[in-house]
Amino acid sequence: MSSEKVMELKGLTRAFRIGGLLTGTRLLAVDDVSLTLKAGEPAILSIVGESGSGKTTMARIMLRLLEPSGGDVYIDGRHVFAGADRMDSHEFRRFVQPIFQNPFEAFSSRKPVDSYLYETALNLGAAANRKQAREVIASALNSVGLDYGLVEGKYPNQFSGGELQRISIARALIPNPKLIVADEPVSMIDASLRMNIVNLFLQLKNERQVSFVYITHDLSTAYYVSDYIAIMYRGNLVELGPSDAILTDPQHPYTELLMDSVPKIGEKWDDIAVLPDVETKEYAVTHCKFAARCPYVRDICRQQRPPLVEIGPERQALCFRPIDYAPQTEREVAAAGI
Amino acid sequence: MRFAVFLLSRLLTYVIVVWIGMTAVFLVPRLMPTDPVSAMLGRVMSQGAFMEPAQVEAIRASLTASFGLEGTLWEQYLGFMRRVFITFDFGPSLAMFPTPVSQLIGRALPWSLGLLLASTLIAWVLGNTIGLLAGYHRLRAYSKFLEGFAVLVYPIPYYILALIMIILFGYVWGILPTNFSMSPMLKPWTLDYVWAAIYNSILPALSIVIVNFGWWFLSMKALSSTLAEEEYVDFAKLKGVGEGRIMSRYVAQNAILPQITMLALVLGGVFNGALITEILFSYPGVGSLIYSAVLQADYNLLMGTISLSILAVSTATFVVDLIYPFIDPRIRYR
Amino acid sequence: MYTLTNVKAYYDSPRGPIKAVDDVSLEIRPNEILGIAGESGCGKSTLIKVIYGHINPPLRLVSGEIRAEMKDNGQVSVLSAKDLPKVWWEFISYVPQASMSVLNPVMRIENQFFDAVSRFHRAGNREQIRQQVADYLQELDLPVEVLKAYPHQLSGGMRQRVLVALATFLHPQIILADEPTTALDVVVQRGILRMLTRVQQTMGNTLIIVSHDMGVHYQITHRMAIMYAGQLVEVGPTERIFSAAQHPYTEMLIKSLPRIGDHSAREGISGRPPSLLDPPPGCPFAPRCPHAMDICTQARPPLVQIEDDHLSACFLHEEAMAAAHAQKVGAQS
Amino acid sequence: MSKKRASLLITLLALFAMVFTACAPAAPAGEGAAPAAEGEEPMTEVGTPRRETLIIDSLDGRTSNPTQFNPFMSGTRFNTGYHMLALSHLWEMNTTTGEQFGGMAEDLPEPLNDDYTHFRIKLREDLKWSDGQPLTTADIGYTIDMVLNNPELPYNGFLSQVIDRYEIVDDTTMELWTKRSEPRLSYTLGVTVWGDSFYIIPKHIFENEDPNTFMFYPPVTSGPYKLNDVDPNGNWFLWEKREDWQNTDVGQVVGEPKPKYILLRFYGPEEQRVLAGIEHRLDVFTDITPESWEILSTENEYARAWTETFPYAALDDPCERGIAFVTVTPPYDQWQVRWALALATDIQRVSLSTFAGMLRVSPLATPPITVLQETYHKPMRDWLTNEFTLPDGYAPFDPDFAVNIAATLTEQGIEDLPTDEAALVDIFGVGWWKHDPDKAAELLESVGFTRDTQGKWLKPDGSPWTMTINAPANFEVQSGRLAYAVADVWNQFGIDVNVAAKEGGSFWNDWTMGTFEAGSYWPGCGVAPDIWDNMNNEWNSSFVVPVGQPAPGNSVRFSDPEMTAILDQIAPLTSDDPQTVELMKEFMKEFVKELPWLPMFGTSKFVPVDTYYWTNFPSPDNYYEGPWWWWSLFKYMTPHFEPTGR
Amino acid sequence: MSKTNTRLLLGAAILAVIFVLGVVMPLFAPEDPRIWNTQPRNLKPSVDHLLGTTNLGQDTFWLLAWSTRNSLIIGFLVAIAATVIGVLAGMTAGFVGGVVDRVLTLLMDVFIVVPSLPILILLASMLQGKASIYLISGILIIFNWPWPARQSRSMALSMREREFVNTAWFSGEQGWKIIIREIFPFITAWAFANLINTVLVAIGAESSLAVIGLSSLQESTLGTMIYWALQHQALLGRRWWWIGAPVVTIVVMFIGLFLFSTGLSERSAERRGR
Repeated sequence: MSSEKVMELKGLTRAFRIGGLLTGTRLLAVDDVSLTLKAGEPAILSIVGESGSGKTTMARIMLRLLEPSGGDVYIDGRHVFAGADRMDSHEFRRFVQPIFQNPFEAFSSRKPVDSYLYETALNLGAAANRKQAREVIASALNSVGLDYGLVEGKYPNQFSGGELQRISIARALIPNPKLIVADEPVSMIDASLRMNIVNLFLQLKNERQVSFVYITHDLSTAYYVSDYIAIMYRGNLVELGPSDAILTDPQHPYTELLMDSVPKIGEKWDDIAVLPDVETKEYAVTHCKFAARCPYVRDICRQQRPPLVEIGPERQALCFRPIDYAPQTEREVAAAGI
Repeated sequence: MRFAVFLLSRLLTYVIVVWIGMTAVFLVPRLMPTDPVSAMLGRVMSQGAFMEPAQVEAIRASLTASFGLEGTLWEQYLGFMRRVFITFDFGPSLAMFPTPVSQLIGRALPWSLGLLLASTLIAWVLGNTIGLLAGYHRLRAYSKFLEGFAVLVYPIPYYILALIMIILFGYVWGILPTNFSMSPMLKPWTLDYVWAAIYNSILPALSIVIVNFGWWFLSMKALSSTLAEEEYVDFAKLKGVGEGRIMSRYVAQNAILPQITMLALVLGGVFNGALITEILFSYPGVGSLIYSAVLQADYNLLMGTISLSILAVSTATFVVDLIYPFIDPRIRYR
Repeated sequence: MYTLTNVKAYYDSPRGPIKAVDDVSLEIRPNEILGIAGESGCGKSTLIKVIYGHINPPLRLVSGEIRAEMKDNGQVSVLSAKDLPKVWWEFISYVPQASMSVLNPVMRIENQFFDAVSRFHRAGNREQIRQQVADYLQELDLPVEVLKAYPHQLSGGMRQRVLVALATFLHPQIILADEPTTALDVVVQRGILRMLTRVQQTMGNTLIIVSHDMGVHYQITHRMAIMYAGQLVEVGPTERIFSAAQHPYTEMLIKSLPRIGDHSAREGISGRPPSLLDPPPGCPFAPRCPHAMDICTQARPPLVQIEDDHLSACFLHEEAMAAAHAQKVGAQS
Repeated sequence: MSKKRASLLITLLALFAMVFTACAPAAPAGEGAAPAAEGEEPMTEVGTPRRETLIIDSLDGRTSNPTQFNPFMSGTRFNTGYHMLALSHLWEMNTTTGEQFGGMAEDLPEPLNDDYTHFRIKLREDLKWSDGQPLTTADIGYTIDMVLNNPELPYNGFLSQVIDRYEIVDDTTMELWTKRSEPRLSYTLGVTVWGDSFYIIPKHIFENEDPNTFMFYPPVTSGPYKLNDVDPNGNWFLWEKREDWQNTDVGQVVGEPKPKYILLRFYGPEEQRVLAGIEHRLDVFTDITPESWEILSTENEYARAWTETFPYAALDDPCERGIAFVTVTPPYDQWQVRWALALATDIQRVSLSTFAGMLRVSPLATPPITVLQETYHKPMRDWLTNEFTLPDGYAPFDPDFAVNIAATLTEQGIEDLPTDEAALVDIFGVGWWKHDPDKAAELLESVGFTRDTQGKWLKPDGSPWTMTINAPANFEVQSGRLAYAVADVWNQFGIDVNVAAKEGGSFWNDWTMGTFEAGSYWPGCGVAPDIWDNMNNEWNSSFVVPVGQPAPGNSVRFSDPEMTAILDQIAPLTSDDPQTVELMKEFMKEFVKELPWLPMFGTSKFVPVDTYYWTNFPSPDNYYEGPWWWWSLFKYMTPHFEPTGR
Repeated sequence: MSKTNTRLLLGAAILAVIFVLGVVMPLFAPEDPRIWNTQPRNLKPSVDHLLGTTNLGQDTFWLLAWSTRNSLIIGFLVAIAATVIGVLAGMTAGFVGGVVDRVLTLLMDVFIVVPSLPILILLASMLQGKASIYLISGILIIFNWPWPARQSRSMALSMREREFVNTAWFSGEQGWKIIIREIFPFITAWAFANLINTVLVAIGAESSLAVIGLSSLQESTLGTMIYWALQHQALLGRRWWWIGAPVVTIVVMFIGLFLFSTGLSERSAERRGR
């Protein structure tokens, strides 16, 4: 591996226009996010946030399906979108593979599912001919607990969602990628079967040395599976750190709220949560986007944008509270080192 | 402000579309093998008069001048565009020289408009209402029967359908006039005059209604039977909302959107007149004007009528785009 | 107040009946929150339909009895399944899944509101109803402006709160909520669940909530029914279900959930639920059950009382074994 | 479900079939359709008493500019009754004899010199315009001045070529000098066939107007009728008899017109016109198909065709139909090719396909109308049969056409056909060229044509012989059908023939420009024994211009010195000179040698009338005029019509 | 399930009959039925002449078979060409985007806005000389491609967003392969339905042109058959077998195509539902 970083995001920004050509408002779906996933030990990084937090936009940028409006994305230390050392698409696809949210959407209903497996194996250099490909595929299916014979020649509607998602993962494994970006891979899957998929990630991380970016709104599976967690809110990365640290000691008030809201077993809710009324407004504010809902809010939160504060080893939070609401004169752009 | 920008860009497309359409209108008749001047000469000479070649050329020049066909194609084009966009004057009709085209259209247009507006709207309302019922009750027998009827009537060539109606209504039963005639006793726009106009238009209108009904019915039925399966319709049932209200507010209001778009297009087409209807019922509308323009290679008249319908249809689509957000709250000016 | 006795409700399909609700008996009590849990395709949504009395082809009530007691001004009338549509919204109401598609996209919220409630407001014209609705929304901390809005102008959470308000406006005695928070974020979900429980507490009526999320059940329900392949496999107080689940399926369901702060390995339930068209003979869970015995593939375990108010259907319980045996003997003699 | 659906469809189909057959036996009682109740005066749709109104089919269809009556504007319509009833001419022609007589003029023009360039014209006394003003030579003078002084008027070109100057002697006398010798001045400025463009206009109205823009509405008329009202939509024109009809040429020549009102009415396509006829809403038809006549005759017992028996049509229309070629375009520039096409034509089949055999054949360049058939066809029949041969001695003429087609028709169930040959020749014509494909093939092969394996003809250069026949679309139904019928037989013969149905504009454009191969045109016209005017126009080689330039005459662009020489020989002769006809026969002999166009049939016009309200229409038994309702001469028929009193 | 099959089967059966009539029967025609006066005129239907003879001495049944064949040729030629051109243009616009998209979209809009009938009449009258059925088809194609183009453009735009397209990209597939293997299978079903509709539109348009005498009148199509029958007053003259044959054939053909296409769409809807 040539680089120390499997993946790096620098000041990543993505704006969408809503409304007319000249008058539309700009919506920052991803607002100045920096993140690094180090090489060496494979890791699972969870990006957690509610819908509209920008996590899916980020996933699509990491997968090259969307171009950023600002900032850079590096995979294996090389530019993804621009630059002389730009990774070509062939290399990119051997290095990074996706798992999509809806397994039924991820495969065309008009094609046998295994055709994707063959295409992947033959196109991305995992196999030289169909016979070899068959072996590669069979082994990939094996690692996700499926038998080639059960998959061969079948169409997506002949599988359950869980099975399809496994096939999806098997396909992603075929080129032996270093990074798999999984965008809400279990949200369409029955709760009782989710753990099977999530456990696969853990297993593959260890067996196949694959790193994962696991994008989810489900904090409990994120905690269960990941080494690092990034919490997103309205396009901002509000908190980042090792999963244990974040969950035992959340620093951002939003992380707290999120954790409180997970319906846990063995611990009942007491208080009443504050729900936002009009969500889109928050994208446009220049101060802290969480200020309106924050129980610890002070005046400064409504005036300034909070800095990304280093609060510990590999930990950052986008909040004034850890620095005692000290106003920032110069904004520190902290490159998070994980 | 957002609206203004939308309006502006939409207006630009509108103008470009109209411009391209008009240019085509200008060019197509000029590609016709017929030269109206020669045609006129031919007609004069076929009636027995004969002339020396020099004389023929003299007449040719004077006809060319009086028909506004002088100059290069480009000069004619500029003149044409000026006329279309600035004065909307298409010059004199060639076959009915020197009656101005605008006057001919002006005389024919009210008839076409009256006939087609009324019959189109009636067909639209009927087709959509019955189509809605049939689509909502798509499993019931009457729905299938109506669909069968529509499928059966819709493909009958219009000419045949109209002739059958003429024979039945005008001849076998003798209850409706089979072609257009207004008595000179009637003063324009008195009650009797209007009544006579309506009476004269019943049969052509009915034939249009029957044919269009099939189309509206079939499309509405398809739309509403899909919509009847929407979750919000189900939920409305669970809310205990009455069937009538479900049909009107939940199914119809959603199904009607594409139908309104189509209606606008069709209403724009009203300016074309109804060609075959008008020929068959000797109805004095734009359709028969277009037909006679083609028969007589009447450039100016052709360009006038076709320009009018291009303008009308593109204006109709333009207007639909503008009013659509009022009909469908989900749509914003993009 | 509302009982289902041996209810079978099947969908007719060309390939035979789909046994979505297969011999379910359930008692629904006043002033409780009853949770119905199970994987997708286990028939829980159909059960809700049956309870609601929304039984239209191809769904068919094959056998069994539905008996509801409706209290109206102190009088009690008894309703059967086919009477229910007449008292929808007034006696029994329904909160659908929080999807965009349950609301008519081209109608303002208030009109959709009125459609449901106006026919029951004997006293009062439109203006008065509007006022009452507005007051009620305020009571539930909802902005009154939503009434003027179109569905697409509201967030998913807001839409769902409006639907809850809609369903509870007439103070029905039973509220059915079918996956009311699926596809919503946890924070919003929490708010909505709070709202539902608050309403239930104030009105003292019955809330039946269907969810595949055991966490949700744990948080708000009083009693739970676990459904599998069209049958109830366990019914009991929520506390007891979570502390001492009796059925292996329930147990696995609970165990499959990760908990924050607990990194121990968790396993999902392997295999997939059986087809309702052609369920396996015997216990439908047997193919996936780690404790499956021979008998499980031959006979269907009856739902038997294990403890006070706690029922389970599994041959691991002696009571069940005995009951099955008795049945068999009875059949032989 | 499936059975239900299928049975539903079958029921609906049956229903449709019923509707369909319901309209087939549409045969209401002929009289029942009369519009009025018992005892009540029947009224027309325009509010005139039906028994005082004659309703005539409008030939031109709907008129979009119904209030344009300035006769010198190019877009003015005349078949709306205008020139039939309201415009008098100086000279008119009797359609039964083909002789001209004075209309507004007292007599034919009196030549004052031997060159025929100076004439005296005398008007009738007491002529008046419909507004009561006297109609005098001043009006004629004004008309000439106005046309000559306004070069934009389309008629200017012609008139300025003819008229040099005039002098008014008194109110009824004037003298006229022409620019060229005009032995037939009454032909040039008077009516021969349909009408004439020399319309006299009222000076007192026009002198205050710009003739280029003046619409002349309502028109002040010189004929016996004046305009009562028009449909603003152009579907009808109501003409009313002038109180002072004595002050018109018709009143003075024939007498009082009988119908108080004449309604020119356009009912729409042919189906509609036939239906109107069945319901007695139309008294005079202008031009329908034999099929329509068949329907009309069975549904309306009062309907009368021109002849009471087969062929029902009037056969004396003054232009004959056939296939014309541009004779400078190969391969039609060779007489062998033209003759081969003639011999490849099964004329009987063409006749049956075109008008079910109700046609009179003509091998000559002049129409086989009664007058001309007696003058040319019959006298030349012997020559055609016994003397005329192709250069190789082949005798192409078949005199037995009439007998043969009569036999075929009898076989098909046509009754009442005469049996003697002379009578059959009167109906079907003197004969035509043989149908001899072998001889045709021989002629073609003699000029290098070959046949491919499938029997298709190849041109001498080896390319397939394809031919496009121009045909009028939606007008002149006989010519249209003839084109298809000929294409049908020539296709059989192995030529790839394709019919181009052309709208009026491009049809005539092709004709004058010579931009066609073959066409169903009618360059053979004539009404009186002196057909020089027509023949000269069509065949004088001095009119030949290159293809692509408008031809002033001779549109087939045929140059033959002998034919032109004969025509030039006839030119200075007067009509009544016996040499005229004799020389014309020589011309015909030259013509058949070359066959520069292929005449086939005289024109059969189905011009039935309904005798329910009006009678005494002209007929072969009552032959005071020909049935040319749309001609200028119609006004001279109006005094003959009699109301039935119904 | 049963319902769909009924529709589909009934539609297919009707189409099969039409197909036999229009494609197979002409092969057995004893003579070219277009040629006039080969038979006695105006015979009523009998054993010798199943549908009688026309006023022009043609055998109506064989003429009908011949006409049906030509109408089918027009219908399918126009439908296939318009659909193919439309789909190609629409896909190009949708996938290439940018200027190409804008120009193509504008072109589609123009063709949709310009009233087709007058232009059609104009063109037909221009081409009258050589108005073979192929030229008529050509004119009809010009006016029928923009609708499928518009549709397939918007389909291309939405298909671009479909997740499995991304899966295919991550499977290492190239652009054009994605179009062929991923997008086309979805467009084909729709394109087929469009094709069937266009068949109807084309046959209908040709017959209306024919009725006013603007089609290729020497060729026999169902439209020109009606034209000649009307010209010879078959309707008023009660020669129902002549005028009725093409009309009933058009109606039946429409019903067949309608049943077939709705049956197909219902079946694919059912498939998706499963």
